[in-house]
Amino acid sequence: MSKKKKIQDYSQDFLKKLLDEMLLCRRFEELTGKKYGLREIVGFCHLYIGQEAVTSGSIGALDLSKDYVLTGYRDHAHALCCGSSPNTLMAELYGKVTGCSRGKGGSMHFFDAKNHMFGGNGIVGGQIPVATGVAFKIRYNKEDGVVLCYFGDGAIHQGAFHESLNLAKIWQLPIVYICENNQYGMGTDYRRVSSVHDFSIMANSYGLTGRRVDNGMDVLEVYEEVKEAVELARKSGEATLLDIRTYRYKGHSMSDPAKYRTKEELQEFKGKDPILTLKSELLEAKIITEDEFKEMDQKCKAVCDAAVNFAKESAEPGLETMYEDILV
Amino acid sequence: MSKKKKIQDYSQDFLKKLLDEMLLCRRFEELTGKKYGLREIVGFCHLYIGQEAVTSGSIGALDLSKDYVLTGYRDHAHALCCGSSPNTLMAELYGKVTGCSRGKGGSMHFFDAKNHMFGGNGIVGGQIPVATGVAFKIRYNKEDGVVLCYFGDGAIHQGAFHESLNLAKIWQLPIVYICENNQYGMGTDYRRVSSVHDFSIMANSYGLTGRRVDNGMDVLEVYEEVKEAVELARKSGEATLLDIRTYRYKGHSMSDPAKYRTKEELQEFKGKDPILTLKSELLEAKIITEDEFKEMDQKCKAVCDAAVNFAKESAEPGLETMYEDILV
Amino acid sequence: MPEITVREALRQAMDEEMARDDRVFLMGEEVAEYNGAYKVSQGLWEKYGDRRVIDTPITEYGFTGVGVGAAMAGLRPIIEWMTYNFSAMAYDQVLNNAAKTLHMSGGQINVPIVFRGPNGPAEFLSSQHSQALQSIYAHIPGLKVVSFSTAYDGKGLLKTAIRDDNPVMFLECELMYGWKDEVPEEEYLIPFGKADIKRAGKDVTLISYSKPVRMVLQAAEKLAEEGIDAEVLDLRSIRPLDEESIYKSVRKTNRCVVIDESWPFASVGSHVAWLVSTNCFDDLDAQVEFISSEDVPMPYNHTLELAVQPSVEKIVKAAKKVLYV
Amino acid sequence: MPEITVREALRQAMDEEMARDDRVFLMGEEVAEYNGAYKVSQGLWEKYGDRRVIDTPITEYGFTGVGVGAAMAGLRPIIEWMTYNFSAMAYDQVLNNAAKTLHMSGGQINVPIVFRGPNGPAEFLSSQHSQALQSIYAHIPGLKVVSFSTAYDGKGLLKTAIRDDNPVMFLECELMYGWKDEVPEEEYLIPFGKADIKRAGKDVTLISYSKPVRMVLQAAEKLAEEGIDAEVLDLRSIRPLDEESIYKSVRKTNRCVVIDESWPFASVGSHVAWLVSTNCFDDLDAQVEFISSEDVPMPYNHTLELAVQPSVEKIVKAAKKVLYV
Ligand SMILES: Cc1ncc(C[n+]2csc(CCOP(=O)(O)OP(=O)(O)O)c2C)c(N)n1
Ligand SMILES: Cc1ncc(C[n+]2csc(CCOP(=O)(O)OP(=O)(O)O)c2C)c(N)n1
Ligand SMILES: [Mg+2]
Ligand SMILES: [Mg+2]
Repeated sequence: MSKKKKIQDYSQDFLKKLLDEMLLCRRFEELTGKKYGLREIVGFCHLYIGQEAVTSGSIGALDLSKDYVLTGYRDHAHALCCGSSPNTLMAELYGKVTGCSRGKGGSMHFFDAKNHMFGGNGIVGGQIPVATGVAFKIRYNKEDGVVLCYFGDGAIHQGAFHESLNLAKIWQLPIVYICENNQYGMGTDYRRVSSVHDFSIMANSYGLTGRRVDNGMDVLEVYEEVKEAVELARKSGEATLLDIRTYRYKGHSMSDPAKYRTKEELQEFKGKDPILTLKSELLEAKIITEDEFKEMDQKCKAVCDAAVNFAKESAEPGLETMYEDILV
Repeated sequence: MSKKKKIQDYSQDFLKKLLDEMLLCRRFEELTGKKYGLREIVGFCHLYIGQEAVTSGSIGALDLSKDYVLTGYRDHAHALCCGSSPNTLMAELYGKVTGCSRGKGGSMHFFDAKNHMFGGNGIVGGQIPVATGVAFKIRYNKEDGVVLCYFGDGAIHQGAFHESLNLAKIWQLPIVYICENNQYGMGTDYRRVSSVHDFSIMANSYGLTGRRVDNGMDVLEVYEEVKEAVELARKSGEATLLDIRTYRYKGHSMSDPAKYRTKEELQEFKGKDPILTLKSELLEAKIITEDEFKEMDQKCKAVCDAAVNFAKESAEPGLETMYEDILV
Repeated sequence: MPEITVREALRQAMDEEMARDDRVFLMGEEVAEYNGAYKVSQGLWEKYGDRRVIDTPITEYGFTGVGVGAAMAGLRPIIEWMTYNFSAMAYDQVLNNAAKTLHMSGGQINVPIVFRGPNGPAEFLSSQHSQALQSIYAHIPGLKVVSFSTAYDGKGLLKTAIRDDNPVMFLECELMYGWKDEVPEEEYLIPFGKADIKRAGKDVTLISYSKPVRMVLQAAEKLAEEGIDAEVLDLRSIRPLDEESIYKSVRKTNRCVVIDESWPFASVGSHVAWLVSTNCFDDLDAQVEFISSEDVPMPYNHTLELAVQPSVEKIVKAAKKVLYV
Repeated sequence: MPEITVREALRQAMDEEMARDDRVFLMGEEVAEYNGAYKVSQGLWEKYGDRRVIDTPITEYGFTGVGVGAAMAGLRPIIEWMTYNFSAMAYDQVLNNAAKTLHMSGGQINVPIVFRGPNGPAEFLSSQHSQALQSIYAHIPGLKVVSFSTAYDGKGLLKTAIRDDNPVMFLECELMYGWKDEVPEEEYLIPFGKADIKRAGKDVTLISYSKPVRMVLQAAEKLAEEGIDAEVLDLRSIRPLDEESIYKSVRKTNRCVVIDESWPFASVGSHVAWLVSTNCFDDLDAQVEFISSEDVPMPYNHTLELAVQPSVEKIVKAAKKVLYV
């Protein structure tokens, strides 16, 4: 059952911000993909294209002065939505010393401590207890924050998930567990490796609320569901598990031809594209015009081009930095 | 809802076997405790006294020519019910070369490969995937067997549990997961560290059947529940999770004074003692007489005394055995 | 003899052993329908089907333990970790069950299992995905630990691993999968515990294993140009270690450099360097040198990444140092 | 100065640091209401309550990761593993998060956390419960690894560990908790990276750390009866390692034995033995000897259990060997 309100019930600024942010994520990653093809960017690189509604809708429900975000290796959009500078992110992809992680982390390890983006973890499931620990700090300090912890449909089977939800419940930790269910863990259809196909029921094992968000391609659906969960966590320290259905248009990483799925399936989801969906709603409600959208898009592209320039012009880390950032 | 049949509906031999077996376990461990007090037996030693209905009732539902048993470190009764010789078990506790594990394993590592008792694991939760692997072998070889995998109320929170149940479901492995819920993990009341207090609901996360067995002190209750689960596994390769309520009369291990629980609670469970319960049922149904019971008990005690003599008279392993049993 | 890739050689080894013994099966993430993350199991699922080539969920602890249990019960699992980096999730199962069940059961139950997957740095993967973790396994009694530097050795050693009745840690390298060399069509096995002289020489012994061996051979060529005749010893199996061959070589050359791409501290490399130091004390004309990766997590930046690892230059320099030239 | 037990010294260290800094908390299995499986945290729960002394479910992976996250966010957790044997469940969190977050974040986020608990064999516990696992942690850059052999050192080093801004692996020993020595009432700290000469001598350097140091001192007394004057160096911190003090001692005595209760292969002990071998090559009058535990899982039988471990006799024999007597 949709919790989405009528489009007129949202502030126009908020709606435009969501659209702008999703566009920025999309353009940033398209350019990343292009530069990867030119071998300017290298390594494991997991694009988020298609899933933008999840980060924008969920992080849109946060107050990052007190809330936190932790995720896996498919982390570009999370950092962008937390407000990280596209320049430092692109520089990170280029392995430059001006990168958010000084060229040490690359695509999988975006961090932006100031904006409460706490990574960027390459071990499937490894971030789940860590994010739970950040929520522990909030409760310990009697702060008012909430943690969003993202992981994939593949990650949910890791023991780390089970252990963390139990801890979150018994200690009443303010955290929202978001399964970004893009339906594939690498080449594996989640149905092939999952006993149940609606992960939200797993919350019952921990006395927590679980909800499945069927249309995770709709940023406002995501926003409403996450907002409710964030409010619950903030108010009562009760965690929620969300199984958000989404889709990645690209392969798992740059080297994956994604032969395990049909063109039709891909097309079906492209038909529900989060950016196009919101755009047409805003056009219809006359909140933006086609020209304004184009302008917005041009600006996003320009920001991304500038980020590439920044990255290219930045210096490589010096050899001496090899021994830095290992111990404080 | 009790599945237990009328006492007359069970074969007398079967009922007497259960009583005899529980008595043997009880006397074996009482003697173990005594010898531990004399420092003839040493190390971590976890007595099962009070929980006998669980092993006898569950292993009573097996055919050990094709079925298997794996458990944790509280493993004396499991081995005895699998038919291991009290002599070799006692010798193991004495660290003798005639012990089931040649004096290398001690109390926590009883193994009896011939009788399909596959240990005896000291790492809480570690045996759960291993037992699942034994069930994998059964399915792989298209055999007819079933595995009983035992673990405690403390162990259920380990990620190993979650990962294993998912694997058992997606691969249709013939296994019964038995949570021996004696209500304490060491000094911790399970309610203090568990989000839910009825673990059987955790089966839902894996599309499996879960059942809580409220009176795990009654060997026939346990037998019926496990029999049903074993039949299901054997027939359809569908696993079951059982949360069996039981109680240990002694502390967690020999060094635990068990101050975390009340005398009243202990008394309450002693009032439901599995041996006394079955005994009085059999007396009432005139299946045994008081004299026959005494005789049975004398025989069990004699077997245990003989086991101690065997153990004491056995040789220590020679120094050269240190380098044995490390690689085949 | 046909030249084939390491990837193909490993695939052949598994294929032949699976054909030979129905108890052998392959299990891991993406090994079946996807043909392996690095395509090492290409075609095996098609040939052997769901029963014997099995995709798992991402649950390293769970499926590693399942492998151990299946092996205890008489099967002969090959467990693929997508990379050894992820094996850290399953370390307990290896340490406490695979390596110890034979011992804890007083010899009743052995664990014939092979753990395999790429180990050590590839390229551009940063610190969680570029770790050479052999030392934390080589530390454990009850395991065998095996590596290789050619397709030929890889095939022969993997077949031996699959037939071994003990747990074997089999170390591969992503960057080696495309390397090629001659592999005979006839069946062969390579025993564990035998190091291989990859280049005979008399002036200095260069000891290495796994991927760095190729670089060590290049360094030996460089040294040859300067008139230095290096012997290159490829350890292949680390546990059991062929101490005899090591000492024989060093007693001939009286100089030794050990090269290992893992971190230095408490490593396979420093252990071998120590063994040489103490057992050839009277034969050594110079201290033993040890080239490892730098003692740092791996950076993403490629210049740093390369600088962190052993290199031909570092090896040449170390060889000259022990030769006092 | 009052004599107190190691147990009490460690408790004091935690108590003082908790009193000093509200960000410090203790988390682990049975640390609170049960006062610790080995009673190291006796009384802390009563004093500091549920907020700061926290019992966990048996989920090493989970609560270790929670500790890491809490540390990343500014708290200063002390994570107690009931024993280091169980830390194998959490190895990934230590390797891939505790040790690497500072690096992966380019210096943005440090992880001030202490992992502590008993390590190494106690008595009669068989192979899963009697492991000295420091080598698999000492291998990892990004960690500090610290041990001690007296209550005095234990207290001073644990306080330093709690104040350190990096992840620290703090190694205790069950059998040492009851050991007693003098500990001042005034506050003191012991810096990392400083080995301690526990007995000065001139004939041979005996290097050890953790529980075996006491046995090494007994061996030194035995040697003294035979006129051999041994210097006993307690490394205390393993990472960072005080190489300077090691070499200084060996350059004085020209002989060295390293004693470590872990397995030999790729161990802290063999690494130190290697460092001495190569860095004191010109100073050594004999090969370096290394006494470790035997390369086997620990048997339950006590005779075997003792035979597996280092002993006064083995140390004396090794010392005499390097002295050629
Ligand atoms: C512990 C671990 N195992 C395996 C991998 C390799 N790996 C990286 S991503 C991935 C698939 C994860 O799928 P999912 O959780 O659905 O996330 P998605 O990539 O779809 O966002 C795998 C198997 C890893 N990084 N860590
Ligand atoms: C991984 C691991 N963590 C901790 C321990 C220490 N430990 C041994 S038994 C135990 C309590 C287990 O309780 P439960 O699972 O309820 O089993 P019970 O002892 O009640 O039979 C603990 C914490 C261990 N052996 N292994
Ligand atoms: Mg996915
Ligand atoms: Mg219990």
